Amino acid sequence: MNKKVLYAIFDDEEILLESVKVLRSKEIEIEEVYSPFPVHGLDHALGFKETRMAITAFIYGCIGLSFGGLLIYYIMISGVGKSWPMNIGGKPNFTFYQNFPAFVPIMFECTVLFAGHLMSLTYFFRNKLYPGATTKSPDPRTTDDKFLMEIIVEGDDKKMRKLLKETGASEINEKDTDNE
Amino acid sequence: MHKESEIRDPLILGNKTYHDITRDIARPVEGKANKYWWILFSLSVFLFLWGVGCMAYTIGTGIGAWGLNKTVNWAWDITNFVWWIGIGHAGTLISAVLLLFRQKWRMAINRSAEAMTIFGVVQAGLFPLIHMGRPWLAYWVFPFPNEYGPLWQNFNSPLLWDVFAISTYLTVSTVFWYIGLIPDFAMIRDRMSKTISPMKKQLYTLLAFGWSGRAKHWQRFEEVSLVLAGLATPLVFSVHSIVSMDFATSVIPGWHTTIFPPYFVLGALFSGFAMVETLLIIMRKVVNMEAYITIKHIEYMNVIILFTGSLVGTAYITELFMAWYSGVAFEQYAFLNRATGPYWWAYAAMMSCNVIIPQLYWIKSIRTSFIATFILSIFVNIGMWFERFVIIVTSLHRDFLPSSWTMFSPTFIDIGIFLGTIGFFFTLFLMYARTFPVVAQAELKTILKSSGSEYKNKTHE
Amino acid sequence: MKTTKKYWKGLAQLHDDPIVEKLAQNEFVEELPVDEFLGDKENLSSTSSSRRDFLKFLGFSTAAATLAACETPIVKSIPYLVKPDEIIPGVANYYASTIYDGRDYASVLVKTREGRPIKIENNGTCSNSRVQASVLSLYDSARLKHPLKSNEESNWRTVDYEIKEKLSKIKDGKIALLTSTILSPTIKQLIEDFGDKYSNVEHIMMDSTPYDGILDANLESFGSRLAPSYCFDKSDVIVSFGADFLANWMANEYATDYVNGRNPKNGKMSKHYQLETNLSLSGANADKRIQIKPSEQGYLISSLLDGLRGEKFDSRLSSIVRALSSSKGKSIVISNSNDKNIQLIVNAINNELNNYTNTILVDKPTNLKQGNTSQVDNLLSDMKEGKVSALITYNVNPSYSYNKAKEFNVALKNVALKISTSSYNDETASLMDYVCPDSHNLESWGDASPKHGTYSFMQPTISPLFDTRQFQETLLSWTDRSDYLSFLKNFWIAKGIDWNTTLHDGYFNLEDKKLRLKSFIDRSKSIKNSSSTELELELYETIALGDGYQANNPWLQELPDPLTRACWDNYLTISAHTAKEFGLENWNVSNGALNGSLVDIEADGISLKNVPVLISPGQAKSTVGMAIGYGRTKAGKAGDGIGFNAYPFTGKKSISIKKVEGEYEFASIQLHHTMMGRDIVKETTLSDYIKDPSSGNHRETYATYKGKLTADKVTLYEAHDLEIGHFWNLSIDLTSCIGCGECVISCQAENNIPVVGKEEMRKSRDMHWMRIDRYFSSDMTEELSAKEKISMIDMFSEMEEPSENPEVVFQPIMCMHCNHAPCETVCPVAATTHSNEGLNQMTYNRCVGTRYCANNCPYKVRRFNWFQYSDNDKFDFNMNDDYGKMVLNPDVVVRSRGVIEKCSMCIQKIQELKLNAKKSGQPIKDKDAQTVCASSCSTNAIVFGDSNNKDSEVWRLRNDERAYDLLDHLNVRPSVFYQTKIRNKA
Amino acid sequence: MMIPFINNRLPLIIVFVFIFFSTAFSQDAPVVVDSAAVLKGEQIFKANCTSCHVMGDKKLIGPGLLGVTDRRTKEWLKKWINSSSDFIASGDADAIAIYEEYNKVAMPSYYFEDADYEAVYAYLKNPPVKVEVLDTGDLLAAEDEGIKTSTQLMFIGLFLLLLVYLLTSLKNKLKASLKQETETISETLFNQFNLFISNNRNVVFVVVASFIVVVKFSFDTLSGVGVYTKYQPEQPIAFSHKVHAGENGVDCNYCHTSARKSKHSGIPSANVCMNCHTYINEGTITGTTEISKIYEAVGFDPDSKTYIEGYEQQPIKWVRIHNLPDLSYFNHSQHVVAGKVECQTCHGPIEEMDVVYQHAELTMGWCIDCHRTTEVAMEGNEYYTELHAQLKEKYKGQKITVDKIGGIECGKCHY
Repeated sequence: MNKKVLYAIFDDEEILLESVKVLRSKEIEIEEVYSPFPVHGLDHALGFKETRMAITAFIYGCIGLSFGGLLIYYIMISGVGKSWPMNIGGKPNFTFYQNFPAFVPIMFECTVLFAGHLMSLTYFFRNKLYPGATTKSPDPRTTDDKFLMEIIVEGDDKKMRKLLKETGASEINEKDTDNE
Repeated sequence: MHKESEIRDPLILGNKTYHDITRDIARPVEGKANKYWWILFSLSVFLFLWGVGCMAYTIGTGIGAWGLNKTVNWAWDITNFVWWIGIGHAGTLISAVLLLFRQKWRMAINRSAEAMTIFGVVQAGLFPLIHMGRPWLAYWVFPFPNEYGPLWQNFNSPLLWDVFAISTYLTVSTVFWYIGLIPDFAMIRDRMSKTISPMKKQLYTLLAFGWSGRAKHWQRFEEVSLVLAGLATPLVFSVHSIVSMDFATSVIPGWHTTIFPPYFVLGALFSGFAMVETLLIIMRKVVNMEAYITIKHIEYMNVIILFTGSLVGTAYITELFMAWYSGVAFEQYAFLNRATGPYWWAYAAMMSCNVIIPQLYWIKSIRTSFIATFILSIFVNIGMWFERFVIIVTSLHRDFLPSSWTMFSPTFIDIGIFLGTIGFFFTLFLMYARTFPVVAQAELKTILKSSGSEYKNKTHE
Repeated sequence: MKTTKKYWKGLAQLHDDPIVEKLAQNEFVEELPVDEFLGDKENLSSTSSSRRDFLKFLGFSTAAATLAACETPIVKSIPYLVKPDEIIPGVANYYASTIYDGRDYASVLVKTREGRPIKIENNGTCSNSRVQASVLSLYDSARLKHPLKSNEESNWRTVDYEIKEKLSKIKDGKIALLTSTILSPTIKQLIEDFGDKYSNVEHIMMDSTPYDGILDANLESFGSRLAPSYCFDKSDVIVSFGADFLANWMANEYATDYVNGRNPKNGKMSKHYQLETNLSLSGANADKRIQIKPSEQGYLISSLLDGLRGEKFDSRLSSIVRALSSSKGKSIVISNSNDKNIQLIVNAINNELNNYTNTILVDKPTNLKQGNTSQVDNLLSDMKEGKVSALITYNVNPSYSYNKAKEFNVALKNVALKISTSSYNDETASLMDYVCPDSHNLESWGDASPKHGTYSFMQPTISPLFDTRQFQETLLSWTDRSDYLSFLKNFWIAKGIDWNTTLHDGYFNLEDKKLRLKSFIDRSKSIKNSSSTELELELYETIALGDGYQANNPWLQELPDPLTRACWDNYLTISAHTAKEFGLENWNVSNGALNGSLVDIEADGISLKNVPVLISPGQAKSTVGMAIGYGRTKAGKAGDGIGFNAYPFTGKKSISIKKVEGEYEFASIQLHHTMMGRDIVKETTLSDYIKDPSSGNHRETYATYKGKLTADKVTLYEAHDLEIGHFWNLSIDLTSCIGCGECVISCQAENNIPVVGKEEMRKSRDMHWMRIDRYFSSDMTEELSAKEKISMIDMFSEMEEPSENPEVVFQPIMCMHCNHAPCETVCPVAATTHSNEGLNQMTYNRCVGTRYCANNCPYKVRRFNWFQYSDNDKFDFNMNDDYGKMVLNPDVVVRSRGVIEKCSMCIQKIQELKLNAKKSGQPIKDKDAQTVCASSCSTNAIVFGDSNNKDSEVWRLRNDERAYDLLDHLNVRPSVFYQTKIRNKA
Repeated sequence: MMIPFINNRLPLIIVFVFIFFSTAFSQDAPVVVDSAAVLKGEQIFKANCTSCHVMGDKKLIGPGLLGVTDRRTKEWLKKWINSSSDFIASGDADAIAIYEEYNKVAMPSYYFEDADYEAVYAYLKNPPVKVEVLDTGDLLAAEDEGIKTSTQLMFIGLFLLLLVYLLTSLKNKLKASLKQETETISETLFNQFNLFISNNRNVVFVVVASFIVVVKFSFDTLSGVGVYTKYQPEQPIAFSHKVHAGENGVDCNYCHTSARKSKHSGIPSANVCMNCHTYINEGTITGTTEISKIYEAVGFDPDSKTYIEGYEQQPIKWVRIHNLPDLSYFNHSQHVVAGKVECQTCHGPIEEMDVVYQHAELTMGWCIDCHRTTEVAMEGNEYYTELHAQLKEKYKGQKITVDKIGGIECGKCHY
């Protein structure tokens, strides 16, 4: 059975956007779009869901906050196990709340530290970005000035090529499937 | 695709296409360095090595190598520390705050501004380390289980707050910076040819983290940048507030002041922008970025400097007023001594450089001249250094008991270390300018059509 | 280390039990603790004295740990082969003994560890900083390590043989024995014996600062050449003409009495007038101080006599005359003049006031000054004429301290046999044929009679470190005898003294035969006013160095002068007014250090070049002062070339100075001399105090919702529990503190405080845990500025200038041990924390050295180790010297570089105290609780104790109306507090 | 997997053996008359007698006293103890015999209260029982430690290798059956390796994992720096605490006198050794070789039993085992007297060590943990009376540990 992968290349993000809209309206499945910079409204056009990065950040932040709080509480206040509360300059380390003002800065920093780093890690993880990973982009020009749309066509691709040309693709390549 | 009003001046000059941008940004990385670069680089490396020597000597013999004494236990070390931290602030501000405010003009400069931030904070980080009597035990400031009982830290100490604040600030802004860098590294990676420069190709492949510019990735990219910006903004303010608390929470008259946090943050932005200008004006020459770093950018920053400068001035006056109004003899004397005591000249330098000179920016012609800006920015840098010196030394050298009043004068080691960090800073920055995409080209491309001159002209017709 | 072999022998013999004697013969004395630190590294720690005990370098151990990673360092432990009974390794022994070096006398307790004297404590009597420091002089490696023959190393047998040989040959020539004042009855006995053995021996005593005036005057007045003893506690009015009796005048024993006579609690204080040229310690403590020129003194004294006899007198004296005549029999008038005639008038005055037998005891004279300058001068002329064929010196250094030193040195050439018994190869000794080094007080047996009828014993606390021999033994061997110990014992047992008990107590009284004294004869001749306009010089002795005998003692060199606050120097003190006349000035360089201009000084023929000038308030106009005891040339590495030798100017009144080019660098650690109108030393007058005990002790109150409260009542949060257990407090009475600085040295000895040298002191990097701030009053006050509408700026700049004749206050400052300590909260690594006993603990080995605490300390008492001060050739003082290290206190760490240190309130003593109490199962007695500053304070100004204990002295003081916290508005709740200063002025 | 199985069980087995034996012994041990008296007696004995007498058959300066009560009558002993010299003078045959036997050294006189004397006698009558199995058991346990860690790893390693071999050979069999060319083990591993690293993610994973491992490892090693537990150097004289403190029951206090008075426990000076070894010239383990070293040191002639005149004495350079860092102040008497802590608490079963080793870590954490948990010995010490009341008031019910009286404050050990 023959399944073709078409790479439609556009020179301008606006044309690309238009073409995407057209294709989507014709219920044509767009495999992937590669672009040198974030194209506004593209995600909507492609019908992506909202990303949940922000939410993860919030959760990580909460973790960080509580970590900082607990760490300090354990060390300065609790007096259990290996902790070591001391009389430092007569500061009231009897209860957490009495000494709380002094702990705000570090608890805040912990929040940011955790939120920032863990979110970034998640981002790398979800995007499968890591040192030494190789690009999946079929055409190196997509980081320069070309916008590439990847479409899988079953059976005859004439119609699709035509359509793409109409919507303004500057060139259309085909993934050569000889070695499969 | 949102449009921009015609009256706004273009932020990208010359008829640039996306590809032009790509080529221009990639040029410094691919091409050879020009002679300016080499001159500056060798100079700063020399300074750096000099500084390393002085630090080695200090650690070898003891802090006694500096000009400190029993009364003035901090002087240039912490002055430089605060100064560098302050400089660090502009970068994050530009990339974070201006991002939140959707200021397009930030895009051309945020990359370098952030680089400056990170390198600045690196310099700053050096000082708390080497100013210790026993730096080899510096790791004791981090809470980790140990066989001493275990021994923990004192979370009441502003210095410990510093440790957390600065390490957070450094790492988070580095990550922020890098996430933005990835697409641009990818761009360079894809321009490199395996055959001509395999090594470079390898390198940038590694750095690019396998970025391929998928739509979904871009979506996440934008969200992450936004959230990080959201995190970085309070972080910036917190960091310098905390640094200011090193002084504000103490009992020394002249330090024990509640207005320090806002006052320090403003001062930081003030000095930060000045340093950004200094660097950019050098950089746009050294790596030919004239088209992207325009006088418009400079002017915008000058306005900010004018604003913050005036606010800092207000803070100075407020201090004096509060001292008088408080009716506390020690407080009054501390500030009287600042202005009229043995260190009056430092105070004068601070006042003139930070309050008076920036007022020149009311004049358009000065505000929109590269040369003037460059000179003025240098002045501001000096002024802000003196501000920290004044706060630290003049408060300490005459505190409560006249019996222990002394003076401070730096040794050549003090000076050497300071120069060393400047050298180190520029070494890093110049290396960055030759190996990194100095402008966030991916972002820049998004505003090409709205703010590129050519497109603007089109719309005029 | 052969020399140290007999190490403990001397110790053991104290109890002279037969076993030890036997062992002594068995020479069971190989391998002694001394070797560990003098000898090879591997010995560096024996259990008897572990490495920790000698060099506790915490820095090393931390570093070492990381380096030596895995393999265990081999540490050898060498026990004694035979352990002396009284030595328990790690436990201190105390021995009652006596310090007398020919100048300063004190009956002391010597603290020894593993047979090493490490600290000197007062034994009931008054001592001073030089006595405290003498323990370091014991370990001075500049001391002679063996006898010398014409400056070549020799040994005792040859030296003794040859000397006896030569002495016995002497027939007609004179054998002169030139010594310091001798207190020891046995030495006097021995000298007599010596005289019997050899032909025409002459014994001459000389004091480095002569007191012939008084002695001769009393010879005329009472028919006996003596110096009376004074009861300052019994006298209501004290009038001193230049006599610095609180510091160096006569005996150093008057401070205690003086302060006892000035206790405001009794409702009365003695009224102290000081008429002097230089600002002396006594002058600083006086209630009324009048500046006079030396030449005026005689006139004023005789005018005072006139006044008392109801004739007309100098107006300046009016108040004095009034005071004196109203308190006959309860006053003292003294003068430092060395002029017999003046002293005769003084005697007349005291007789007029009928002070003899009341406050001045002629029948109980002090023996501390017996020198006779005229005899010394005769000796000199004899030497010139070659009549002297043998000269033996003991405890004197004429080539340095004799004002005719030059002539003396020349004349020495005419002396056939020259012998010195100095323990240093000093200026004199180096010119001698033989030097028979004397042992240090702490190595010697001996006895002394400081006062008529009072005696004390000297016993060795360590056997001689070097091949030295105490003078008494030397005399014995020259009279073909030996064993001074038994001689001493027999001498006293014959007098019916219980040897062991008295040796244990250290001192005893003995009813001597009464002195035969004539009733008072008045030989006074009045003196006319002969005040001249020309510049006059008055020499003085500093608190630290005295006459310069211990010039090689770095502790003393680094002890700041209580008044000028400069150290490592002597200089010309001059009043600001006179300085202006001569265009001389002092100024601060960029790092604050003090510089001054130079002058050449000249007085008939004698001159000194490039002498620095230090402007010092209180100096009388057109006079200059200069300290003797400096400018040693053969003292040792610490003392050589420090300052200038002023001895040649002794007796010279008027001098001329000439400004010369160049500037001089002082090491002054207080660069700012006035209180700037701040409420630091709270002051009041006796009359006000009697009206209201809390007068002058005004506390700022602050508005709260509970109404107006003092700072210590206001707080945001709960306090930590300091009620349970001990609560160590320290009270400092500013009225009793005379600023003598004894506590500073005592603290330095106890706490292993390093000496940092002039350069560092100059940079305000002094390491003293305890300092004594000195403030001068200023003409400008806030009231005045308010009245005269002077701007704040001018007011403050004028306040910086002290008055011409200022009131002086001393304020000892050490760590206040704040219970809300600003330093503690800011340390990132919790290296300084608070104990439940109210101590502010500094944990050196946790410190990373950010110095934040030092910045945040309002009292600036924290000291940073800028460099490695021990074992560092750059700081070549006692801690870089194998012998010098022996003085280190085993219980206190020697701090490494890069850490903060500060007063620990002698926590090692507190811990020891508690431990002993726990072990014995007894509660702590109040008197046992002592810090070294408290125990060494001769005037009892410092009181330490547990203020949770309601019947402790310190608790009473804590609740005294005079008690106040320094800088109380900061509300740091110090554990150290002060008692207001009270002056007895109208 | 058999041996590990046993390893795990070993301690249990030992415990069983132990219990069995000990009970077995305690059954046929003599019935104690008045245990209180015996204990008291033991104290008195330790305090006064141990320097010359052993509770066994060995001769020290005096004869071994095991079963002396059978040999002598109570009265006889009383007389002898009260004043042996008088007793000898009185002409008692046995007394003289002993006097002769122990080269004419009369035993010093001890005047005991009757009660005390009874106690001592009671003790002599019911000497303590040694349970030999005790040490062997411990020894086994000690070895057991070793076996666990090292060998188990070894076995696991072997097992894995075996597995690899089996699987590859299996694979080859299959390939062979499929007529594919087989490959050697090395080839397989190599291919597998290539396959593995061909995937970047694996590499990243491995890098991260190994990084974590390295960090953990270095952290552990670093925190182990300067900790010398089980440090057991060779001493110049092979002195056995087991023989002296254990078998002969010499009280620690007899040699380490200053432990109760000073911060130092004190290494006994040679003259202390000579107190006994003037007479005991032969050791149980090493015979004369080691003891003669003391004589060399002090210059003593065992034959003539006299000190050589004018002998150049050699110090005995013991190797120090417990090295506390210089920066921390430790005081023996504080712990032994005030704190009533047993020597063994820190020094371990010293009386069972032939060669002494460092028992405790001597890290700060080790000190602190003890201070956190140990109760202060306040009872019957007047110093504490008031304090104790207040503390009971403050910490109702809780036990008053050292840290509650400031025992973990920095300044208590570092100054």
